[in-house]
Amino acid sequence: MAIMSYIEAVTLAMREEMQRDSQVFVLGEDVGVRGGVFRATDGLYSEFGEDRVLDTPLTESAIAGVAIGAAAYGKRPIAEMQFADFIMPAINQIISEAAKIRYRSNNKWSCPMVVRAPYGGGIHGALYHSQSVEKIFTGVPGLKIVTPSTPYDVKGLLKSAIRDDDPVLFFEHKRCYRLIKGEVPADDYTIPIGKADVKREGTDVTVITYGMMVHFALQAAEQLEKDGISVHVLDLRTLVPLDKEAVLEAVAKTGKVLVVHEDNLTGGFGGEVSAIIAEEAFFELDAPVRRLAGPDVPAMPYSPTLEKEFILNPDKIAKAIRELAEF
Amino acid sequence: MAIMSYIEAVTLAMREEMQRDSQVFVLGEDVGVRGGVFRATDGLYSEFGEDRVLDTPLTESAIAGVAIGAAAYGKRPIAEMQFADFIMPAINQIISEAAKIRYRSNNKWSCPMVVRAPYGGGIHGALYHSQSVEKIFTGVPGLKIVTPSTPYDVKGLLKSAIRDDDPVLFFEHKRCYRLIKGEVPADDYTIPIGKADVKREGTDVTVITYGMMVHFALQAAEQLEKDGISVHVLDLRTLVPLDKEAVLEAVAKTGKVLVVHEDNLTGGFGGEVSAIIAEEAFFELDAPVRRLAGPDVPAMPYSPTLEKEFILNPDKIAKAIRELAEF
Amino acid sequence: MKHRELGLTDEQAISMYRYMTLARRTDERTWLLNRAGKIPFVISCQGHEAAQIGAGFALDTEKDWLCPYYRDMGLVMVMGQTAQDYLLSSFAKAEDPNSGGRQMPGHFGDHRYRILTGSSPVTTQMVHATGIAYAGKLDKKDFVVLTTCGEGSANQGDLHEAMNFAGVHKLPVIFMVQNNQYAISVPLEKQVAGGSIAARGAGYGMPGVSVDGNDPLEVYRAVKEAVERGRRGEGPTLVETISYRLVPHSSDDDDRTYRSREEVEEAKKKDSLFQYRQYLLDHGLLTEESDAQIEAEIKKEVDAATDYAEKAAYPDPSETYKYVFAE
Amino acid sequence: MKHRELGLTDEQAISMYRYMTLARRTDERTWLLNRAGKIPFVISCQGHEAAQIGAGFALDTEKDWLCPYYRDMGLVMVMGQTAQDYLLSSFAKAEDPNSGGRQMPGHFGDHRYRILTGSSPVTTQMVHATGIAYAGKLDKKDFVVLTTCGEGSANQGDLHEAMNFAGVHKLPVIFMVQNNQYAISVPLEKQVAGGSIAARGAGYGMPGVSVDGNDPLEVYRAVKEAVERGRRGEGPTLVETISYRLVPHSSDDDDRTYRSREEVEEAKKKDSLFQYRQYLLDHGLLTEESDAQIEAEIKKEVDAATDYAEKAAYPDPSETYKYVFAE
Ligand SMILES: Cc1ncc(C[n+]2csc(CCOP(=O)(O)OP(=O)(O)O)c2C)c(N)n1
Ligand SMILES: Cc1ncc(C[n+]2csc(CCOP(=O)(O)OP(=O)(O)O)c2C)c(N)n1
Ligand SMILES: [Mg+2]
Ligand SMILES: [Mg+2]
Repeated sequence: MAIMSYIEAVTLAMREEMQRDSQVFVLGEDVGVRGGVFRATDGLYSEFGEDRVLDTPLTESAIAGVAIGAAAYGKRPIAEMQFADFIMPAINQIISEAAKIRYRSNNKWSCPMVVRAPYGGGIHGALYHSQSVEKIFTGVPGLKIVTPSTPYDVKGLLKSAIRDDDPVLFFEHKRCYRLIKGEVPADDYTIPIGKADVKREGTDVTVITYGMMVHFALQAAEQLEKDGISVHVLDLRTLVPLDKEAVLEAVAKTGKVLVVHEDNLTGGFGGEVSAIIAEEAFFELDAPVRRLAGPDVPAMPYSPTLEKEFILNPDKIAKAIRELAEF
Repeated sequence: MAIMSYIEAVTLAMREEMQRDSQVFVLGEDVGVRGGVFRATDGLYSEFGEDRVLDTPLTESAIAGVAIGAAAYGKRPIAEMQFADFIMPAINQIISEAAKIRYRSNNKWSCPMVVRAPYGGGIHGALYHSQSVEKIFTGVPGLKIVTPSTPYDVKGLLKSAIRDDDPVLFFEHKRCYRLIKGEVPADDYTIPIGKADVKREGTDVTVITYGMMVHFALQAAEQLEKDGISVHVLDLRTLVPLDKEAVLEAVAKTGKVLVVHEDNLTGGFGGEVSAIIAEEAFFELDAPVRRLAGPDVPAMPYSPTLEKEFILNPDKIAKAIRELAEF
Repeated sequence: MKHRELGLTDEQAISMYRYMTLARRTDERTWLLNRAGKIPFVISCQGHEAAQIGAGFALDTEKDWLCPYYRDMGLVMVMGQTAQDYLLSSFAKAEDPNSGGRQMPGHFGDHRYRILTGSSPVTTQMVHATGIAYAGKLDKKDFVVLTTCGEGSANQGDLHEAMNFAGVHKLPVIFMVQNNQYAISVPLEKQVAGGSIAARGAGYGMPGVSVDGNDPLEVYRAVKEAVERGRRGEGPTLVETISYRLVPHSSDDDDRTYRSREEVEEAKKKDSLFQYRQYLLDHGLLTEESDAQIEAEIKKEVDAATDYAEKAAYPDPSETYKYVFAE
Repeated sequence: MKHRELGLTDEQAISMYRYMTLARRTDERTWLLNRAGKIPFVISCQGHEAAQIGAGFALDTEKDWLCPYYRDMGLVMVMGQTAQDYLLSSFAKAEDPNSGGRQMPGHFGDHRYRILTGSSPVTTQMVHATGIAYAGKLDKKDFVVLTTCGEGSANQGDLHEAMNFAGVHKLPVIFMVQNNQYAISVPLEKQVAGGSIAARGAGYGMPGVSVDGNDPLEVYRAVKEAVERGRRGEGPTLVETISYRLVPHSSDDDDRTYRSREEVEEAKKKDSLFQYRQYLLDHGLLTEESDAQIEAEIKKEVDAATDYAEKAAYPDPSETYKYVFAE
């Protein structure tokens, strides 16, 4: 099995799917000759040509809208938003159109497209190259939302997303891109959308999270092991549809739950997870469900002092776990 | 005191504020000669002229963006989105710009604007004239979000919104417009943004809700009173900033909580409320916090059979309260 | 004779008239039904028949695609839909081929005839049309895509992004803007800077053509040329048809608040049905008798359609939950 | 002499050169600092100096407004900002006047000089400019608003909505598009249908002017005319300046992947600094000596600015939480 980076797994999944299915094509800003500003589409232009690896004008609404039209026609477009922050001009197309095409046509039309977007901070990207935007979409029925944390999950989930018959938003944590490496099988495996994954077994406190925070939680768990605190880490992997069963199981494991995300606290997806636990696993709980998340300020600032203050890290997570353990 | 409809209170608040402060102006589609498709700006055009009651081109991003520019300059624009569903093309301007202007400029600039938008269903508006869109914005720090339920609250809160130094999204439930009438004092009162209101005192079950659902909850409470179930109804009025104190107080009143909204269940604002309760009032609870909301389908369909199935009503709410009471 | 010069047979010329009349009579019927309280909402094609039928006849209805807007009853009929389809939709019945009663009338979509499903937020479909055309280019097909909107909607950013995209890739899209002088209450001069939509074509390196929207033959000519350009791989065309909305914006509108009766009466003198009927009479293609027979046939058709649609079943409430995703 | 024909004094002509040189040298310094690992990010004005300084000189810096984009270092300097301001921002220090270190360099905003705070999502500022101009119209002021973006960004829907809005209301906005042939890696021909941004003016009933962006005097002429039109109440103007981005898109970019070194070398021959210097030498306004003195002064200024900025304090972490709303 090859060891590769998170972003290499993104590229590999696209390459394999493009080889497998001629209906798949990629479009976005700088995805062609340049291979993407993060190099996620590196090599695809030379392999598949400019028509299937399409450099679009700088117009996100048109990127999404063209993908929607092509998907309704029968193609399987993968649209790249250069940064998740720049998905905003495309929201009307994504929420009003992609999400509702099947429902509004009574199943006569569909929109099998993937929107890929690098999100998250910690790379000195400042307010507009660091945002977590998943919460804007998690309440929109008709969209599937995937947020993988490892190269293995990236490959398996991106393939599922491309083959899915409905629109999938595929959020890639940009700090994971080169930092997170792992084994990725060469074979054509997929991971079902909607299945969470236990990334670490534990008995004292359950952490439920996704994306880069999975790694921070695992690092926190390592730290705490020395102090005899056993941490269970559930990686949601898919936010919508949520793997409720896995969530409830993870809660039952320890009775103490910390929900973590990098996104702001208020209105973040953690509230949904926490509400579900509060409603459906109330009697399993040995302590109130706690949430740990980014502060309620607009976005991550540029200055290193401020960025550091904003962003979660293993220490902050360990501290919250410890408090819960001691509850 | 005059009895007036919800929409008359909207108009009155704007009229009084425009008389009081020459910086206030209104812009939007059909707000001028026509007085708005719902007639919310009725009479303002003739009183204040076409420059202050501005019929804009059919371009929501420009409506929001022009308001932002004017607000940054020092005006107090009130932008109308004809239907909340059509706020989508303006989201980049609202989330990337309005919400972040003060923060990103380190307090050197600000954006004192109001965006008014009629939302909600039950008027045969089908998928795109019935949506509740508040959840898209409740997680965006920098925006205040107001969702009044009565003419009295409308007047007081809209005045506060107009005088607020930051962007306020003012969501008016369109079914309330002519259906809900109430007393509105003639004097220049305001209601602080961020204060919830107990609309009914009770001891068995607490309902926390906002907008049209307040009225349904009150009707349900009436029904249940006959059966000896005493219902406490808290009207949030403002979603952001949330009146956490009032929420926790209302929880403590009964120990059993039903959070209700018309918006879809998953990712709706109810999750945030429920998560806060689960975290901060865990030991006050005699039963799991329950949420009752619209189903997780894209939006309210047109056909009367489907619309009825989708939308909440007093009976559905009464049923949920009864279940909680019997818990 | 003009139609022959354009390559249209006498039969086609009469068929155009028949479609125009069918659209008008179906439309009139929906107003009657609305005023009788039988259907909740009407949005009308009156004043647009010539533009729509003229454009429709320029298409190859066996292979070309249509991304229409809500007034396009005439166009979808040329593509294959019937008065019965329209009335099923007006009555919001389960058999409505567009949406199974989920959407308001005018929200067309029919896989049988390559009419893409549409929504309410205006102008999104212009981008989808571009995506369909791009997919066709990938597949080396020679179909064209016709997409339409009103002159108010034409100011939305989406149309510009679509025109730019289609222009860059020389896609066979015909952007047809039906300029009827008003966007609800907002007149052309407050809506369209410069007053001409056609003038915008040049900015995207495409022809921008303005035609008399009351003359089906002139519209046919312009769209036919655009179709041929498209098929030859020469790229998109912008066509603006100039006519007048003869009725209120919708059954919810009262146009007396923003335009004079004289103005409306003046416009009615140019009614395309009246003018084109005269053309056919003048050239002996129609007689008072044959016209009466057409009207009688159409009346029968519309009566039968009304009857069928009125009696048809509403969707079962359980349908509410279907088709959020593929099932 | 051209500058005198345009009404510029010799002093002004030399001052323009000084600003162009100051911008270039400050910019060069940031690259050095970046390569030395001292600042995380550079976005450059190299190749845009003539366009920016020419335009800036056409403004009344005591009353006109600016809504700039990230390359506009030259423009904000004409408005009043200094090399020190720029470097404070590059170092993300608390004293950065644009954002207190919250935003990346190039995200200008300075209340002192009526430079509106900007963001990263491109082209939103063109709409704000329109709003500011509308506010000025309400207040019967005679200022104009200059707003800028790149040719790639010019395709965003927002610019079109802004131009239409400004056109309808004859607002004194100058939409200046700095066409530097590339949007990151995407060249003009894959970006701008028709190849000319200026050609889009006619579609909004406004002049669309294309000028040599390497000639500050030609840009001055065009913008001056636009300013005068604006002040006379004749409405907006679209100005396209044609030049070339002489360096990579940003410090994160590698332009060798998408354009040849020959092409870049060719463009450098037309470098405005070089050409305009020659103009001044030819007309005896500059000598090798006076030029050396200007360079020496500027070096001192940039050295001092670097020094000051490097030593300045970062914002205190507690600043993270400030100014989400008015305090
Ligand atoms: C994005 C959006 N904003 C507002 C509306 C509400 N609306 C529906 S039709 C309409 C006017 C459209 O005018 P025009 O484009 O000229 O088309 P016409 O109805 O005249 O054919 C408006 C404002 C909408 N459907 N979508
Ligand atoms: C809405 C949005 N999408 C994408 C980006 C990322 N981005 C930043 S600059 C840029 C290219 C801009 O090109 P152009 O407008 O030609 O300006 P230039 O940099 O050449 O001056 C891109 C794609 C962005 N900032 N905003
Ligand atoms: Mg119109
Ligand atoms: Mg450029």
